[in-house]
Amino acid sequence: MDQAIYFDYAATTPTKKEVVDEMLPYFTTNFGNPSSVYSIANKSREAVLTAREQIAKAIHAKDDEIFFTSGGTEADNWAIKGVAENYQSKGKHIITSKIEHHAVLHTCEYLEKQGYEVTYLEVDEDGLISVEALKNAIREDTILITIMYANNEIGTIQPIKEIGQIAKENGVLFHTDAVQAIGTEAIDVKEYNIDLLSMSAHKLYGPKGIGALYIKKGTKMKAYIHGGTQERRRRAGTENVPAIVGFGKAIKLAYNNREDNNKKLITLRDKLISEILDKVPYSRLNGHQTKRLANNVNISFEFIEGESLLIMLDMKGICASSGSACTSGSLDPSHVLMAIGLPHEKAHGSLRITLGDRNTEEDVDYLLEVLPDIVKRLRDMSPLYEDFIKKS
Amino acid sequence: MDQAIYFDYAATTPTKKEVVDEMLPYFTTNFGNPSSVYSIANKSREAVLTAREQIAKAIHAKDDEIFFTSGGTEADNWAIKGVAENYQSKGKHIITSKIEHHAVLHTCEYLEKQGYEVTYLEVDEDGLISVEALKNAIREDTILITIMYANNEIGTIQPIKEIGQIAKENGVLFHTDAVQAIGTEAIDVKEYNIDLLSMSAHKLYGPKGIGALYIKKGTKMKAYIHGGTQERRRRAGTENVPAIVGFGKAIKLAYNNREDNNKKLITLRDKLISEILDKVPYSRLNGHQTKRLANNVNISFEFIEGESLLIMLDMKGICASSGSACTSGSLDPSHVLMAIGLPHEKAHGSLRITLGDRNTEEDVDYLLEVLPDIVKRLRDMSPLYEDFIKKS
Amino acid sequence: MYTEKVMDHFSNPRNMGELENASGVGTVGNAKCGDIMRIFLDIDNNIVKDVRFKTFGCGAAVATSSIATELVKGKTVEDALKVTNKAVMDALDGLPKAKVHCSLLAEEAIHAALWDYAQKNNIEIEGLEPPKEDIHEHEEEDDE
Ligand SMILES: Cc1ncc(COP(=O)(O)O)c(C=O)c1O
Ligand SMILES: Cc1ncc(COP(=O)(O)O)c(C=O)c1O
Ligand code: FES
Ligand code: FES
Repeated sequence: MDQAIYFDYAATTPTKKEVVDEMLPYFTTNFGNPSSVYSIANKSREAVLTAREQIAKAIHAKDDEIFFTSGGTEADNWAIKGVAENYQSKGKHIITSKIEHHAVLHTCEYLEKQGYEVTYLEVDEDGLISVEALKNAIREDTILITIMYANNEIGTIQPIKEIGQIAKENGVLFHTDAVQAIGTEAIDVKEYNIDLLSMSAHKLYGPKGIGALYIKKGTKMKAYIHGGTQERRRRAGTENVPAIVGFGKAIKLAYNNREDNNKKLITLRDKLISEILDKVPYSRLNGHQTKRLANNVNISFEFIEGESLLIMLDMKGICASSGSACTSGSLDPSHVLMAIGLPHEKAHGSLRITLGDRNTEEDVDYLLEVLPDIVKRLRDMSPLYEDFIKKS
Repeated sequence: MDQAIYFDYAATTPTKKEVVDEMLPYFTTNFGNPSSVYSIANKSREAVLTAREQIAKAIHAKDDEIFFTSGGTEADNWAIKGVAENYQSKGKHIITSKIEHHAVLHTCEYLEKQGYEVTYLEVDEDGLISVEALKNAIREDTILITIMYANNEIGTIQPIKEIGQIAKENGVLFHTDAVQAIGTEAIDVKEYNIDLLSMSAHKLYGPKGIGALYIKKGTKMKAYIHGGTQERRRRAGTENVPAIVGFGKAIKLAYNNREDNNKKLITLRDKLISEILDKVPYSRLNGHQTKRLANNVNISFEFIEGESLLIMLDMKGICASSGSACTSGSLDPSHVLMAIGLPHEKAHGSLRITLGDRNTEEDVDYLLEVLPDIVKRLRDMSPLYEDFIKKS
Repeated sequence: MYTEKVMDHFSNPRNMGELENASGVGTVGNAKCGDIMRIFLDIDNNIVKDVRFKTFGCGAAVATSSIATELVKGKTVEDALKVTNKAVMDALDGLPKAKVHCSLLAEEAIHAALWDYAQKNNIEIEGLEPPKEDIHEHEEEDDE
């Protein structure tokens, strides 16, 4: 990617070279359909088995609890619509939070139109749900709690273990969208009482277009995409063998080096946070200080707008992201920043920096060098800032 | 794939080297998320646009009528469930055929459980539906005709233009599963009045895990997979950029060389058909003689069972497929072979050979050399053949 | 998919063919799901002296027939009766889950041939039941 410094690993990651190399033979040489009888298809079949094992191991699941999907979005759709459909005789109430990814939120909204009831839990100013509020929200007809593991914008990590405990005690299924957590967090689906968990490979240096849903043994879940008998009749469609192989390899690499990687990320993250807050007035950190993904920095700068900030950073060769409405493709700024209580203007002026394997301390220093000037330039342009200065 | 001769191109194709080469930069270099603001994501965005154009051009559609999916199965699910959901106020009746792919049939069966009514049209002994029967099946409340372009087992090509005409005259939407036809057949969605058309890249030397649904402008179709705003809000999930690029390249290559490729395939196909029928007694061709995919050979051998045949061929280094129950993973032999009127035992003894770019005349000669002996050996082992010989 | 043993018995089936004037012949299976197995037994002095098979079925069906003939050859009628589908599978180092039913066919075919022998000779073999009509179904994997 030219000379640009990539700081948007939460949007997507480059596929690691070792991962691509592992995938390549499955495009042109071992390309057989795993469902075929002849022996050359054994290689595809075995490759899928190996990847399934690698993924299961990473989250302490059993191999036959892993079902491949086309990504995190499909996994979320399947988990939620699947429980809704297969447990509707028990009830039609679902609990989620206000800061879920759209793959969860829009699926819940879709279900509301189908006659389901959804409770959207509030979060506090750090982005944490309240376990008390969760307990109170559970009803006789609650069939599912779906709360994300860690938030993609502000990096806040939810009290997953407590949520799993509450779900279990109340006989309610627990789904978690772990798309952002997987690869950096230590996840144990058994210990945490997770019934369903969504993953996506392209967030952990694997390929795009492949994900998985963990489905705890014994959960009633029928296919969401109907057709052939693949994935033990639960997900039809010719298996995406190269991508599955890449997913397996990527997750293995991630968990083999998790602690070292995280140490490095956290150092860079904390340096960025403290120095930005220090160097730029009227800025604040979004998300929890410690219950936070190792690679996430999210800071709001008052009086400026995110898209303009991103373009100026881009002109300096820096790739980042924002919760501004102008970048969101929708009318409103980030629903996550609104939910943690930011007023519109502050939500607009947010900057998300998500770190990854290619980032160095020099990258961070460079960002720290150019950012304060850019913010200043935009503030000088801002009528809001003018008003503020005049008032004070 | 070692030295094996691959004759199962209808199951999946190897990804062409040129296609893989085109994909590679999008894994590690131009890996940006197309939804991002910064300029390095332009490359991903533009690559997706180009592929969309290439695909649209191949079927004479407009760019904004192409929506990427994770494969042919998802496209079929979306097309059928989408029409069902979005047109239910008009009616709940769907017409399909008995020889559709399971991605269509099982989706229709699912909808039957949801209160829809489905008419499964019979086919004649060549696998063709009757347009008269189709006309008669249309009712006031019919919302969709879904008939496959060409069959994956017996290669029969349906009278798509007539079906489109009938659908149009009756104000009913027409979906066609063109997964097997695309790449070898000349398809014009406008001329044929097709409203929805499913495609899958891995059947035309593109990668697995990517497909598309053509949705004619003006068709009411909401998202089936909910989440982000990708694919103009109709298909959520981070775009699978490398696979999309590969799909575009593959379809372009296929249509640039379609006529030459087909000529070669048809020569090999017709040689195989005539010589097998000639050399092996008690054998018959399945599917239509001329309204047939350029690369499809499907022959039944009485008194023998398909899986054993496939294993023996495999031991000779030949990869092929069968409609036998023992290979189908389900209770019955191929529903397609049953629908064209084969009795169970004959359906069991079917062999499908599907040709592709790596096949040569020598491959065909080799198959013709080993096949008759293998059939003979299996017949010597067969109690059914014993009974037949004793009776006659 | 298959073990080496299965492939060996598939590619070099033992005792394939017919026996003229067999003491007992048993045919089991159901053309509907693809499998028909026929076993010919030559029994002399209560000992299986010779055995042949013919099979219409998958690789596993052929291999199980082949190994079953080896397992019963030379055994007494009583011991031949004890050749179960599990013994057949073990002798083949296992079968894929979806193919377990094919090994049942071998057990049933032997029983049917023994039954035929018993009928022809008007004797009763302890523990032998008359062959069932449809001996098995392909079990579908349940999705919990
Ligand atoms: C928390 C979260 N959930 C779901 C998704 C969707 O994943 P995918 O784009 O692989 O469908 C994403 C990323 O886009 C995410 O960050
Ligand atoms: C006619 C037909 N429709 C649909 C499909 C499903 O496509 P995919 O495996 O890409 O999901 C296939 C191939 O498996 C097919 O041959
Ligand atoms: S100001 Fe232009 S999109 Fe917000
Ligand atoms: S004989 Fe049909 S599966 Fe074994």
